[in-house]
Order: sequence, then C-alpha cells, then structure tokens
Amino acid sequence: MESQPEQLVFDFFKEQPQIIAERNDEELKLKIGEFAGPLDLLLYLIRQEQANIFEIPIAKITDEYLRVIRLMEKLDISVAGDFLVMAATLIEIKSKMLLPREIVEENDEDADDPLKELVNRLVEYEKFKNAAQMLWEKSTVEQSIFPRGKIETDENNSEINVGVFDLLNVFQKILSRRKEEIQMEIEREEMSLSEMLSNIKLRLKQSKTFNVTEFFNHTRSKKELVLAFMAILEIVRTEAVKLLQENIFGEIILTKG
Amino acid sequence: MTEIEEKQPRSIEELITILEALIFVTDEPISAKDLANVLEEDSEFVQSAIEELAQEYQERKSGLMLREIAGGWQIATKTELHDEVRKFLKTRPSAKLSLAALETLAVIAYKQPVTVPEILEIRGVQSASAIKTLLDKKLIVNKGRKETVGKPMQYGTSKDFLIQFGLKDLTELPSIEDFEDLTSGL
Amino acid sequence: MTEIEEKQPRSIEELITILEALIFVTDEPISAKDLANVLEEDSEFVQSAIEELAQEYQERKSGLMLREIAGGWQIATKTELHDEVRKFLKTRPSAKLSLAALETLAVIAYKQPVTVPEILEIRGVQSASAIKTLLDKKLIVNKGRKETVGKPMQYGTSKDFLIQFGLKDLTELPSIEDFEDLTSGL
Repeated sequence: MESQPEQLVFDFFKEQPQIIAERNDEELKLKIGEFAGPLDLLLYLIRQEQANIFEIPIAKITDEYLRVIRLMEKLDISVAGDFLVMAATLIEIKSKMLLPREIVEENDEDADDPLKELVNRLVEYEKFKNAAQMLWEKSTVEQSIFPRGKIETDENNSEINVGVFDLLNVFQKILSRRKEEIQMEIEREEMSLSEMLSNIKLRLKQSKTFNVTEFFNHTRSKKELVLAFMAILEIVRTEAVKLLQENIFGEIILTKG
Repeated sequence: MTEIEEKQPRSIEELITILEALIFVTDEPISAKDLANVLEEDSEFVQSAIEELAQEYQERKSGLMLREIAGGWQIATKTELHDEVRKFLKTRPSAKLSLAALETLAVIAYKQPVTVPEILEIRGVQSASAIKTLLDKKLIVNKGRKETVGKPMQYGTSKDFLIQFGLKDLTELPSIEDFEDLTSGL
Repeated sequence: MTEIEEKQPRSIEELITILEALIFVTDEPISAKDLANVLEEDSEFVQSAIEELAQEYQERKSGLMLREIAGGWQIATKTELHDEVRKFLKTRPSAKLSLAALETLAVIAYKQPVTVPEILEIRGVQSASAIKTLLDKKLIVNKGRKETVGKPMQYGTSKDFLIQFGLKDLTELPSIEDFEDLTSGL
C-alpha cells in the first residue's frame, strides 16, 4: 500500500542566492540572486562567514548586511522596508553588545534579549526555508509523473443526471416565481446592495446555515432578487462560506465554511 | 539535457513499457508509425510491441483495453463494462447541469421555439452562458431566426434531448397538470 | 434504468476490473469511499481490491502505476519514464515558483489556517505578491477570517496543492521540526 518512492534519475540543483555585480556597457547592473527576505539574506551572510547560528559574529554580520543594503541602494534597487527594519535591529543589537556586559544585564535583566530573539527567529525561519526546499523537491518529482491524456468523456460527459419531471418541476418553480414577482412589484421600498449584504451577514451570524433558495423566493422584486444574488456572490467570494446543493433541484444552502 | 552517452538499444519489454505510458498520455489515438518516429525505433518493432501489449491487456482480467481506432492506438475501458462506466459517469460533477442551465432548458423545452429575450423575460436573468452549455451538450439546437425586430435566434430541444430524457417525442413532456399528482406521490 | 434483476455479489476479480475502468475514466483522483458508494459495495472490500490492483500494476512491467494522491486514487505514468514522456509531449517542467512563493507556501502548509501578519512574523518580509501568486495558481485558498482584531483573512492549502506536490494528505508532510538545523553544519 505504501507506494515505494521511485528511483529518481535527475538532479536536484539548489539555487543559491548570490550577489553578483557586473559592469555591462557602462551600465552597472546588480544581479541579486533572489533573496526571499531579510532573514534569508542574514542566513546567507552567516553562512558566508561560516558561523554558527547560535554564535553570530554580530558586528561583522551587521557590517556585511549594511554593506549589501547600501550596495542595493547605490545601484538603485529599491530596498524593501522589511530589509531596513532588519538593518535597524542589527544596529541596535550591535550597539548593545558593545556596552559593558554589567550595564546590559542591569538594564535588561536578560528579559528581552534582542539577539536571542533574532536567533530564535532565524532558527524558526530556517525550518520553513528547508521545508520550502522539500516542497520544491516534491514538486520536481511530481513533474515527472503524467496523468492520462484527455478522453471523450472528460469534456463531453453526455450523461445527465436529470429526469423529465425534474425539468417540469423547475419550470413550474420559474412560473410561480414570476407570479410572485408581479404581485410584489406593486409597492416596495428598494434595498441597497450594502443593506442586502449586511442583512445576509446578520442572518449567517445568527445561524450557521442559510437557505439561499428560500431567501431568493422571498425577494419582493426582480431588482431585489438581483441584489440578493449579487450579495450572495459577494459573500461567497469574501467570506468563508460554502454553497451546498444536495441534489440538482434541491434548495441551495449557504453554510459557514 | 543533451544525451551524449551512446544509446543502448531497447529491449521489447522496455519498449512496451514506454509505449504504454505514451499511449496513456496522448489525447488522440496515435499510430505505431508516429510512435516509432518519436522513439526513433523501427516501425515494425513498435508495431509488434504494441500488439504484444494489446494481447497482455486482453489476457489479464483488466478493466481496460488497448484498441486500434481511427488509425491509431488508444487505451479505453472495456466494452462489457460500459454499463458500470455510464452509471459512474452520471455521478460525476460534470454530469450535473447547473440550476441556471436546467431552468433555461426547462423554459426552452416548454416554450420552444423561444428567443433569448423571451427566456430572459421568463427567467428574469440573462441566460447566455446557460445557452452555450446546452448547445455544447447538444441538448438544444438553433431553430432559425424569428421574423421580428432584430431577428433574434430561436432555440428548441434536440433529438439528443429526447434520448437523454427518455422521450419518444415532445408530446411526452409532462404537463403542469400532471405535475400535481406526481409530486404528491414522492 | 432501475435494476429489477437480482444483484449477484461481485467477486473481487470482477470488482478489480470495474475499479480499474472507473479510476481510468475519472478526471481527478477518486477515493475508495466514493467508488464504494457508486458501486454499492462495502468500503473496505473496495479498498482492498484497489490495493490488490495497485500491487498488480507494480508487479507487471507496466509503464503505469496506480497511486494514492490527494485523498484519491489515480492511474499515472511511472516516474522513471519522464524523459520519454516529456519528449513525447514536448513539455518542459512547468515554471518554478519563486523562492518567496515557495517559502510562503511552506509557512501556509505547516501553519494553516494562517493570516498574513503571522506569515510576515515568520518570514520577516511582506508576502502579498507571493500570496497572490499562490492564490492564482490555486495552491492556497481562503479559509475565512480570524476572529481577532482586524479580522484578518486566513489561508490554507488546497486540493491542488496536494496534487501538485504528490501528497496523499497533509499528514504526509514531514514534521516541521525535522527541518531544524539541517544545514547548520554547512
């Protein structure tokens, strides 16, 4: 039952982020191998220094980090705010480390040690970075497996799960809906879409499920029906809800996902 | 990517394995000749490998068969399983018409020949995509243009519609009056 | 339509044959439970028949395999034939996700349901465009709003995610703790 992992005949090549500045036709270009974020850059610099994550040479790493940021700015590469936030954090840690130890401990009582916090974040981040690598490998394997080609029934499934009385049933419902509309259109105050939306949301809040078919049937005019329909669409798009219909002619139920 | 290493000739077993995969992934039936071209193998070698594969399919109690159709080879479900397969396909999501398509079909069935504006009038909503679906499924057909302003296209149900719904002809469509009795029995 | 004739119980051989046909015709992976429902057979009986069929596929030198993916069963080509199949279909490996998108996806896969601020906390960088990419590729889905300040939208992985990454279900993901310090020695 456990499917054996197939023997793979291709290589997984790991894309390493790298910084390459190159001069090309008097135009200085910077190729920044994609850094996924400031933590990624930081990990890269720590690797470059062949340092341990738990013993970061903070002064050196901070200088390196700032050098890269300055390089990016100089080369007109817009530096995302998140990179700058990290730069500030590093400077803060570095300056703290330069203070005599007693003063730091007196002030902070190692309550929130920013370096410790940074290390924790790096350790946590690295797990997900490795998980991302795993996903990449999995998708590569998956790309070597192919499903069957199209067969006739895929797009033209001519079988229809409907009988002739279902058809009549639907037709009758349309007719009675029309009759109601005509009766209801005599006097009405129009609702707006936002009123309709909050109306439905309120109902959803009160009970987990909401009978859409019934709600549609209770609209008082064609315009209101259209609004109700639009409101339902909007809710399905923006909220965690599901539209369920047990059988084809059955009622449509909106449920909280 | 480029293969420099010298190419080992394939054994017939290897060839059969590859052929099975290729025939499986193609959308259209594919000929032994085309397969031979792709694999850079002798056409007759490929032909005999396919025949051996077809034989294998026949011998093991498989739900599938390898068959030659329209000048090419194809994997398909065995004929004798068609009842089960059809029954199964009916339960697939794609077998279900949307409520919109169903309503549109109901209007067309009972009001044919009927134009798009007339359907809009009855259903109260646009039916363009529903009509497209129904045309795609060959449940409705064009019934020519109506001799009125704008000459709108008219639609009616098809022969496939009758087959699909098990009707001899349109007079067999139940009437609204029949309906009351029937639903009370459900 | 209705079967009046008395139903003979199916032998496991017959069941396997039918299952093979049905798994072949579905356009997406189908679970043993769904198959059991359609065939009106015991779920465990169907499960063991599928496993026997998968075994058969493995034993004969087939170009195909029967595998469990995204909570269902599917027939697909064997991994080791990817060179030939790809050459035949003239396809390339599809565009890879960016590092940012992959990281974001990893966070969502392991922390779902998870909000944008929570992803930011872990990745240390805004993930808006990565999330858009993942939504566009249908690898993630909205999982409703979190009942907290600002009611941020939560995200989780989709069925397509399982399919594209070859997972039976989310429990097949290795534990996130297994990824700790893998490269600290480098």
